[in-house]
This record gives sequence, structure tokens and C-alpha cells, in this order.
Amino acid sequence: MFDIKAVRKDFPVLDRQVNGKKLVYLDSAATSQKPLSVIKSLTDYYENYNANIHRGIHTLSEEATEAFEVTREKLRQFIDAAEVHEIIFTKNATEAINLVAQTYGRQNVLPGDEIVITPMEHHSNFVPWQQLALEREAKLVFLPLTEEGEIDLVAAEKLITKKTRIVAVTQMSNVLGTINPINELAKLAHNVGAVILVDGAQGVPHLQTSVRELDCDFLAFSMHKLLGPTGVGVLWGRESLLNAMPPYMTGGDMINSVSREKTTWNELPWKFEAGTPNIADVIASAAAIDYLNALGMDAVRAHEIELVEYAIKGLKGLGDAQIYGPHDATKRGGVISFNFKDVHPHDVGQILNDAGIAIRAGHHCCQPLMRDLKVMGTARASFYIYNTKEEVDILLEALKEADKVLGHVACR
Amino acid sequence: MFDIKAVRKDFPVLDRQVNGKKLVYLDSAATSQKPLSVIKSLTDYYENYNANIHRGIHTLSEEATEAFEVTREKLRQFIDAAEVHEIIFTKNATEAINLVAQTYGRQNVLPGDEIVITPMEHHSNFVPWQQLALEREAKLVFLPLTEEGEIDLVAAEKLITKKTRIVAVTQMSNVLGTINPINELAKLAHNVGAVILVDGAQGVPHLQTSVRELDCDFLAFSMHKLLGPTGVGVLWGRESLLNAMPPYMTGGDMINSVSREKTTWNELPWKFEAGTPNIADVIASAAAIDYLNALGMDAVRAHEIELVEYAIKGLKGLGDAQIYGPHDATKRGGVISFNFKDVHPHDVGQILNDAGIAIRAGHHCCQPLMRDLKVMGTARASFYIYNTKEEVDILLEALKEADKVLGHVACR
Amino acid sequence: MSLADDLYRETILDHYHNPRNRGEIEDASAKVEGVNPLCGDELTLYIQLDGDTVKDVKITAKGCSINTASGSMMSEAVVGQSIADVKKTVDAFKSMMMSKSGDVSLPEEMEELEALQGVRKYPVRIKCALLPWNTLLEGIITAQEEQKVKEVK
Amino acid sequence: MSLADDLYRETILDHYHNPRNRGEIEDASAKVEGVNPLCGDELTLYIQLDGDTVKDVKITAKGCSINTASGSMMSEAVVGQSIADVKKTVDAFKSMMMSKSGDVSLPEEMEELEALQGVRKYPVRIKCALLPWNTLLEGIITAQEEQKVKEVK
Ligand SMILES: Cc1ncc(COP(=O)(O)O)c(C=O)c1O
Ligand SMILES: Cc1ncc(COP(=O)(O)O)c(C=O)c1O
Repeated sequence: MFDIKAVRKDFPVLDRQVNGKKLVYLDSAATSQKPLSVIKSLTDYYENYNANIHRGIHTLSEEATEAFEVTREKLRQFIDAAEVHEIIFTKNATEAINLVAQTYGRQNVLPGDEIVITPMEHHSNFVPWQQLALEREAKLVFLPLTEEGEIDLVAAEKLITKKTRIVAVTQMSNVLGTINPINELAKLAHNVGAVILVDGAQGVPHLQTSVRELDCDFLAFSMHKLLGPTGVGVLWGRESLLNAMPPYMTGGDMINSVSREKTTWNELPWKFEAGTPNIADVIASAAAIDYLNALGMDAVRAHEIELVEYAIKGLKGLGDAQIYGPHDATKRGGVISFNFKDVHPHDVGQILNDAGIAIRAGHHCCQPLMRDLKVMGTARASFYIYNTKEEVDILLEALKEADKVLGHVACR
Repeated sequence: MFDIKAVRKDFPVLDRQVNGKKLVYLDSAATSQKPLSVIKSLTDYYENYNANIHRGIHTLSEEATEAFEVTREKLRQFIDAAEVHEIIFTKNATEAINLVAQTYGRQNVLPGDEIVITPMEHHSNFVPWQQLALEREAKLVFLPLTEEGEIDLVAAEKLITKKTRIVAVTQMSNVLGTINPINELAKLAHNVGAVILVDGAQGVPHLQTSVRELDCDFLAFSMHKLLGPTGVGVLWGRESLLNAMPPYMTGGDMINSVSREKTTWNELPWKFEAGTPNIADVIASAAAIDYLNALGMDAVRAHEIELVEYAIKGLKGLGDAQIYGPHDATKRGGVISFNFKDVHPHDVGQILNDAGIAIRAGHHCCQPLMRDLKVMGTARASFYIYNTKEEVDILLEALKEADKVLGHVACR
Repeated sequence: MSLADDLYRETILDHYHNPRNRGEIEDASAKVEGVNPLCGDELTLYIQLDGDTVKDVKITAKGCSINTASGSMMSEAVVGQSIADVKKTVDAFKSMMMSKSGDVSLPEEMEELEALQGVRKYPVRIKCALLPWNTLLEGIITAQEEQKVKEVK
Repeated sequence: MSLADDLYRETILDHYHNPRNRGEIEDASAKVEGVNPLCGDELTLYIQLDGDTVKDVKITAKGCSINTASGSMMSEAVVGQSIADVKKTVDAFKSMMMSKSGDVSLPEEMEELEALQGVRKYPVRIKCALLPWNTLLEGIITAQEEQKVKEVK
């Protein structure tokens, strides 16, 4: 395990006061906080070698290009990809998924085909497929969930068929916390000749991830949930698939040659990186990966299991809290959604904010799931490497306090 | 005019040494350097109020949301747009242009229709239209240029016809420096019922820009060329056009309601901002706008005219330098492309780098223009607010020195 | 914003826990629904017109404290008013909620509504506060159309 | 990298200003073209095989100093070699240019080529240096195919 006090010192924002209270940041599933090393990497870039990349032959440009490509290699290692040119930078996970839907999807999904997703998908891994299905007159097929919000693999085996072209599924639910059986789903997909895209927005920051072990075909995630800066998404795809796909955006840098009549595309990964990329933030993303590697993803996971176990126990002790998703902490990530009877989660969120506690409340970009759960939304506390049991205690205490205000919450 | 010494102090990178020489950065057309206020804004965000925006009800999220929307309003003022929700954030100018081509373009361009562009367009404002034309079986029509690289308006009047759906033109050429007559072209386009998209990637950073005066329909540009951080592009469009367009990417934040069967879109501008935006860099972009506003865009322009005049005179003094684009400094922006007979621009660039001078050399993402000019590429020096006449002198001196090495350059 | 002052101040909590004019109107001039899909707030508003006067308003709602309290206060403010006055009231309330430049004072008879100013900082929640009011405007239009149809008959 | 040492060191400039084996071969076993669209380098390579030996190579090129010098040095290195040896030479050169871990020493007969190591830092220019070599490999394949066709006849 790691020294959490030392970790916390690396995150300047944790000294922040909110409403006169020390900030308790329990919203890392929305975006994580950033260590000093990431912030310093940005400053260093802008103060010392800011330049446009790839096409330059001056020193600043050469330094920026090299640093930029270092991140790509670090990411390759981080997700255990075979080739560095399989790593494509986008602006966020959402763009990465849209890219696949609009290129691979448009190319391969025909009328009558099926796209398989789950009801726990984030809108970013839901709407692109829904719209593709509408455009292509294909069918969107939902894998059913069990009581505790896990994918029913027996049903999945029946629903993933010869008609299936793409299976799109989240590695970890941003509402339920559920960690999905990607490897099993990949087998089912590959058995019928389909590909599987994994939405790793929640999974990659929290779980040791190997695309080779998962045996998936595409993986999308965002650096901002992974200690990195905002504005950097990552798409990993199998080389053979990426090579066969048309480009997504066209413009500078992604071309090989351009004439008035015709354009030929650059090689991977540049074919998919049109225009000036987010140079500074891609470079700073390397510091984020380094930070996680130094802690060790195993330790990150162990820390989260400990917190989640502790928090679930505490929430159960509050009486009428409804907790969604698996109750076994080893089967879920560091995200806990809950509700108190008849209380709107926004009110819970707002009252916690009075106590300096930042949680998220609402539909979490999962309206279809909210419908299934028959709620307007949930309150959601999410953890990362800098959170402590003391902070969980503060949360539980504040939830009790809230009772006095809303008169509905907990412990009556 | 402004105090250039004070300005230079605001740009830490200018203290940089390259190959033992003081950096002379003449590559701002590729990306500009950033003032301390922009860098500090980033640090401030990450150290004090980093959070995901729009959906949060905790203090950090509320602060981040507010700062994010402040930039939008500043940009509205900066380009004199009517409505703040006409400002859409993308990752770069390239995405902004692709967005229009893929939504407005796909919706409005039919077989036999024509898209009018110029041969001086950057690949980012060229390839998307070329590909749209190929997809739609529409025709790409090129406005011819005069000897000095200006659009021939007499020809334009004939070529912009009832068949024209879209005119896409750069506000200022990144190779020739030419400032184009947008207002006249807008009239021609509107007379035939077409819309005009302006690629402001080079123009907006250097010229006082009012979309109402230009009377254009779309304007695309990148903050990284405008003192801002990498990773932020801007699309401005007329409200009525944007409202009629389908979304570009789908996912989180851009929806109004999502069910298993159907999704409805959020209002402008969010309809076009899927997923977590580049929060930090959008916020820091406000500092870039503030910086330019404090100098005054008129002064920025006056400074550039002075430098360009001085540099063109100096280059002409070198003998066999070929200078592209208009020779009158008031008709062009702060970009000068040149070549020496038989010398590859890469070699010029590399030798200048030995002297600490950063210029760009190559096709500048304008391969069609290079073909027209019958060159492999050009060497390009570009200026911004922090450049001085002394730096131009260093450039000229180094070009003379280069002669000794390559034996072809200048002054023989 | 804290427990002690703005958002959850006594007024709001009072209206939240004891919403006024809760319920349905059997024979309403109009029944309209308002939804805020982003936060899941839902309400049904019943309105009874008597010529140009809002004779009665009733609401059934499922939402957060702000939405509930705002609807409750609104119903108290508008019942008995002429349609013209209702529109003025709605305008005054909306401009208070949208004001970017500090606190706004409302006319004496609307003072209670100032309690909702605390949510201005939270764009998400401004929508919650406005939902009953926008639904009311819709209700009035529907009710007036209904009346016209009846008159024609 | 500066005038004094790497990139523009004497060797390169010498080959740039006086490229060896410049020209055409009337009756070449193969004539192939290489282009690097990104920087506009273009070259035409003529190759004359004699059985398994590269008897002659000639180049006409329009490009930068690196491209020109690299082609010139290449032609000197490979003329007279067996095809098997040419392939070894190309491999050795390529791995030197792609090496990420500092300088690489080449066999004595290729020592001159080490002068090109200076461009390794510039990805754009590595391509310029490699262009003649990749074109040579293409030329050999084409020439061998031509030979086969002739044999069959
Ligand atoms: C005229 C012009 N248009 C478009 C672009 C593309 O901008 P970006 O690379 O930031 O998308 C550039 C910059 O390279 C440019 O100079
Ligand atoms: C499961 C999941 N998928 C996708 C996304 C979208 O990520 P981004 O907003 O960075 O594109 C998120 C984050 O909100 C998420 O939690």
C-alpha cells in the first residue's frame, strides 16, 4: 500500500476550504484531481518548449514532438497494447467512441444488423450507438442486468448472435460501480465475428488494464479521470481494424499527400489525429501515468476496495439508504450511488456541499439506467487514491446532519 | 503602440537558449507562445477549483462552470457575435471546420452542387470540403489567385453561382500572408443563397475580427495560435444555422433526454459539445483574450505591419530571395514565406535553428498551393506581439551566414 | 450558501415540507405537465380560470426541495391575480432568478420568493426553480385556448 | 546539432555539393521513383544488376541536403556489392537511423554514413535520409522481377 499522507500532499487542491470547511472531494468519477507533477509538466512545457509538433525542424518543435510521443509509448505500456501506433489521441472518451461509431460502425453495420449494449452505459457509450442504429436501420440490443446490477452472462450468450456486429460495453459502471466481465463478453463477440468496444472511462483509471488480456478490439478513455489534464481522450484499437477504417476528421497532419482532386491518408496513428493536437495536455498526461505507475495499480485498487467496503458498511448503518450495484466491494469500483427515500439527490448534494463535501447528484449521464431503477437520479460518492476513511466518516456524519434539514434523510 | 519590452517579460519561453543562442521564435503561425497570465490561469484552476462542469452542484463545479462560461462570453465579445450560445468549443480549428462540413455540409450539399474554395487553403479547410464533394458528388470550385496571391474577385463573381452551396475561405493565408476580402465574398455568397465559412485560424489572432462586419456565417479558429493553450478550438455560427444542424458528436452533456429508443438534443451551444470539454484550457483562454484586449488589436496589427515591412525590405536586400504573397505589408498578415533558388527550405530551417532561430519550413499543410507555386515547400517566418526588429536583423544575418554552409543561399 | 441562510432557509424548507395548494382540480380549465429531464423533476399543474382571473392553482410534483418550494410559493403568489398581473409576477420572478448582478428586491407581496435567490449560483437548480413558473405560463395559454373553444361552441 | 559538428558536417556538405553517381543509366535493369510527399523530396533511381551483383546505381534527385547526401553516400556504399550484402548494408544503416539509444558504429567500410546520425533527432528528416535506401530496396525487387521475366522469355 502507499503512504496516503504523502499522496495527499501531492494534490494542492485538497487544501481548499469550501464553505469554511476543508474540502472533501468525492467526485473523482466525474473528474479526478491532479498531482503537482502534472501541473508542473504543463508549466514546464509552456515556459520552455511550447511549439507545434511533427512538422517542425527547430529545437522547440523537436522537443515537443518527442515529449508528445513519449506519452503515447507510456500509454501503450499502461494498457499493454501491442503497438504504439494503435494509441490515438482524441479530446475525450466521448470523441473516441464517436470516432469508432462513425467510421468502423458506418462501414460495418447494415440494415438488420445488431449492436449490443447494456442498460448501464453512459450516454457517451449509448447515444452514438443508438444514433448509428437509427441511421443504419440496425437494432440496438440490451443485455439484461441482474438484481445487483451485473450483466447476465447467460442471457448475453443468447443475445450476442450472428447478427451482432459490435458489442459496446463499459468496463466499469459510473453509477453502479459494477466491473463487467469484458473477457467473457469478448469471447462471445468474437465467436460470432463481432468486435467489442470497451468504454474504459471509469475502468482504466482504477483497474490494472491489459487490452491483450481483456482481448477487446477498441478501448476508449479520458485522461482527466486518470490524474491527467482535461482535453485528452485516448482511443486504442487493433492495428488491423484501424488500418481498414476511413479517417474521422480530415485536415492538417492526417494526410500523406493532397492534390486538388485527391487525398491519401497518413499512417497510424496520425490518420486519426487531424489538426494541432492538445500538445501540452498530452505531454502532461505522461506525468499522470508515471504517478499511477509509481503507486502501482494493484495498490490503487486495494485502497479503493478498502474505502468502498468501509463506506458501504457505513451507509447501510444509516438505515433507509438504498445502495445501487453490487454490495461486494471486490466486484465494484470506487463509485457508490445511493438514495434516501423521497429525498431528491440534488438536495442531498447541496446539503453535503454546505459541509464542504463534493459529491455528484443526478442522472450521471445514464438516463436509461435511471428509468430502469425508477429513480430521478442518485447521489454518488466516488473515491480515488487521495481519499481516506476519515473522509468517509465526514460524509456519513454529514448525511446524518442532513436529516435535521430535510427531515427525511436517514436514521429516523 | 505597446511596450514591447514589457510584453516580452510576460513570455517566459523567450528567455530560452537554443544551441547556445537566445531563442528567436518566428513560428507563431504554427502556434503562439503563451503569456504568464495564461499559464497561471491553468495552475490556478488545477490547484484550486478543478471539477467537471455543468452537472455539478458542489462549489468547485459551480466555480469551474462559471469560469468556463466566462470565456464563452469573452469570445463572443472578441469576435463581436450576437449571441453567446453561438460560440462552440472544439479541440481545434480543424474540428470546427469538420463539424460544419459533416453536419451543415452533409445536410445541404447534393449531387451537382458546388463548394467554392481557394487554392491557398490550409489542408484543414481543404480536405474536409474535398471529401464532402467526393461523398456528395458535388464539385469543388477553386477561385483563381492573382500573381501576388490575392483572390481574383472578378473571377469569383463568375464562379460563385446558383449552384454554390458553401464558400469556404481563409481570412488570412498561412503561407502567402494574404488577407482575403471576406466581406465581398460574403456578399457574393449570400447573393446566390450560399453560406460562407471563414477559416480564422490565422486571421483572428492578428486582425480585429467582427463576424457581424465580415457578415460571414461560420468562423473557425484555434486558441493556441492566439496566446491560448493547446486543445481549444472555436466555432462560431449563426444561431439559425446551428439550430437547424444535426449534432456532430453524441454523448454526455449534449442531450436533453435519452431513452432506449430516442434522444433529444440539448440547446445551443451544448448540442455541439459532447463529453467533458477541455475545461482548464477553455478557462485559461480567457486570460489570452484579456491579454490581447489590453494591448488592443489595432496595436497588435500596427506592430505586425511594421515588422513585416521591415522584414520584406531586408529579405529583398538578400538578393535572390523569392518572397511569396503580396509585397504591401498592409495587405498581409505577419507571415512571410520565402525561398532561395535551389535550396531546400528544410535546409534553411535547420541552419537557422543552429543560430537559435525557429522558423517553419515545408508545405505548411498547403500542398495544393505548393503545386501551384511549383515549389517543394517554403521557409516561413511568422511574427507576433513579442517579436522585434532586432530579431528580424538576427534572422537576416543568419540567412547570410547560411550561404557559407550551403553555398547557394543569398548574396552571391 | 449554507444551511443557515440562503437555499435551505426556513421559508424554503417550510414550503418543501408543507407544500401549499398541493393536489388536483377535478374540473380544471387546464392541466399541464412540466418536466426537467436533466434532473428528473416532474410536476402536474391544474389551473382554474374565472374570466381573466386565476381562481385556483393546484400542483402535484415529484422533485427536489427547490422545485417543490418554488411551486408552492408560486401558487400562493398568483391565486386571485388577474392574468395580466400573473404575467408581471412571473416576469419579476424570472428576472430575479436570472440576474447576474447581485440580489434583487421584489415587490412586497412577493417578498417571500426572494428566498429562492440563493440558487442563482447553481445553473442546474435555477431550472428547478423556474419549472413551476414556466409550466404556469403554459397552463394559462392552454386554459385560454380552452375557454375560446368553449365560447365558440 | 550545429554547423560545426553533426548534420552539416563536411561529409554531408561534400556529398550535397558534389553528389556521386548522379545521372541516369540508359539500359538500367530497373528505374524506380521515390517521393516523400511530406517534404517534397523526389528522386529517380537507376539500378544495373549483373546476376546477383549491383553493378551500377545512378540517381537524379530534387531534395534537401540530407536526401541528396544520403543518396550519394548510399550509391558509393552499395555499388559492387552482392544483393545479399546490400541488404545487410541497408539494414545496418536503417537501424543506425532508428536507434533511440545514442550513437551506433557502422562497419569500417560504411563509416562515412555515420555522418547522417545527426538527423536522428528530427523525425521529419530521418525520412529524407531513408528515402534513397527504401527506393534502392524497391529497385532491387523490380530489377529481380525484370530479370526473371527475361529468363522466362
Ligand atoms: C489557415 C489555417 N487554417 C487552419 C489551421 C488548423 O488549425 P489547427 O491545427 O489548430 O486545427 C491552421 C493552422 O495550422 C491554419 O494556419
Ligand atoms: C462510463 C463513462 N463513459 C464515458 C464517459 C465520458 O467521458 P468524457 O466526458 O471524458 O468523454 C464517462 C465520464 O463522464 C463515464 O463515466
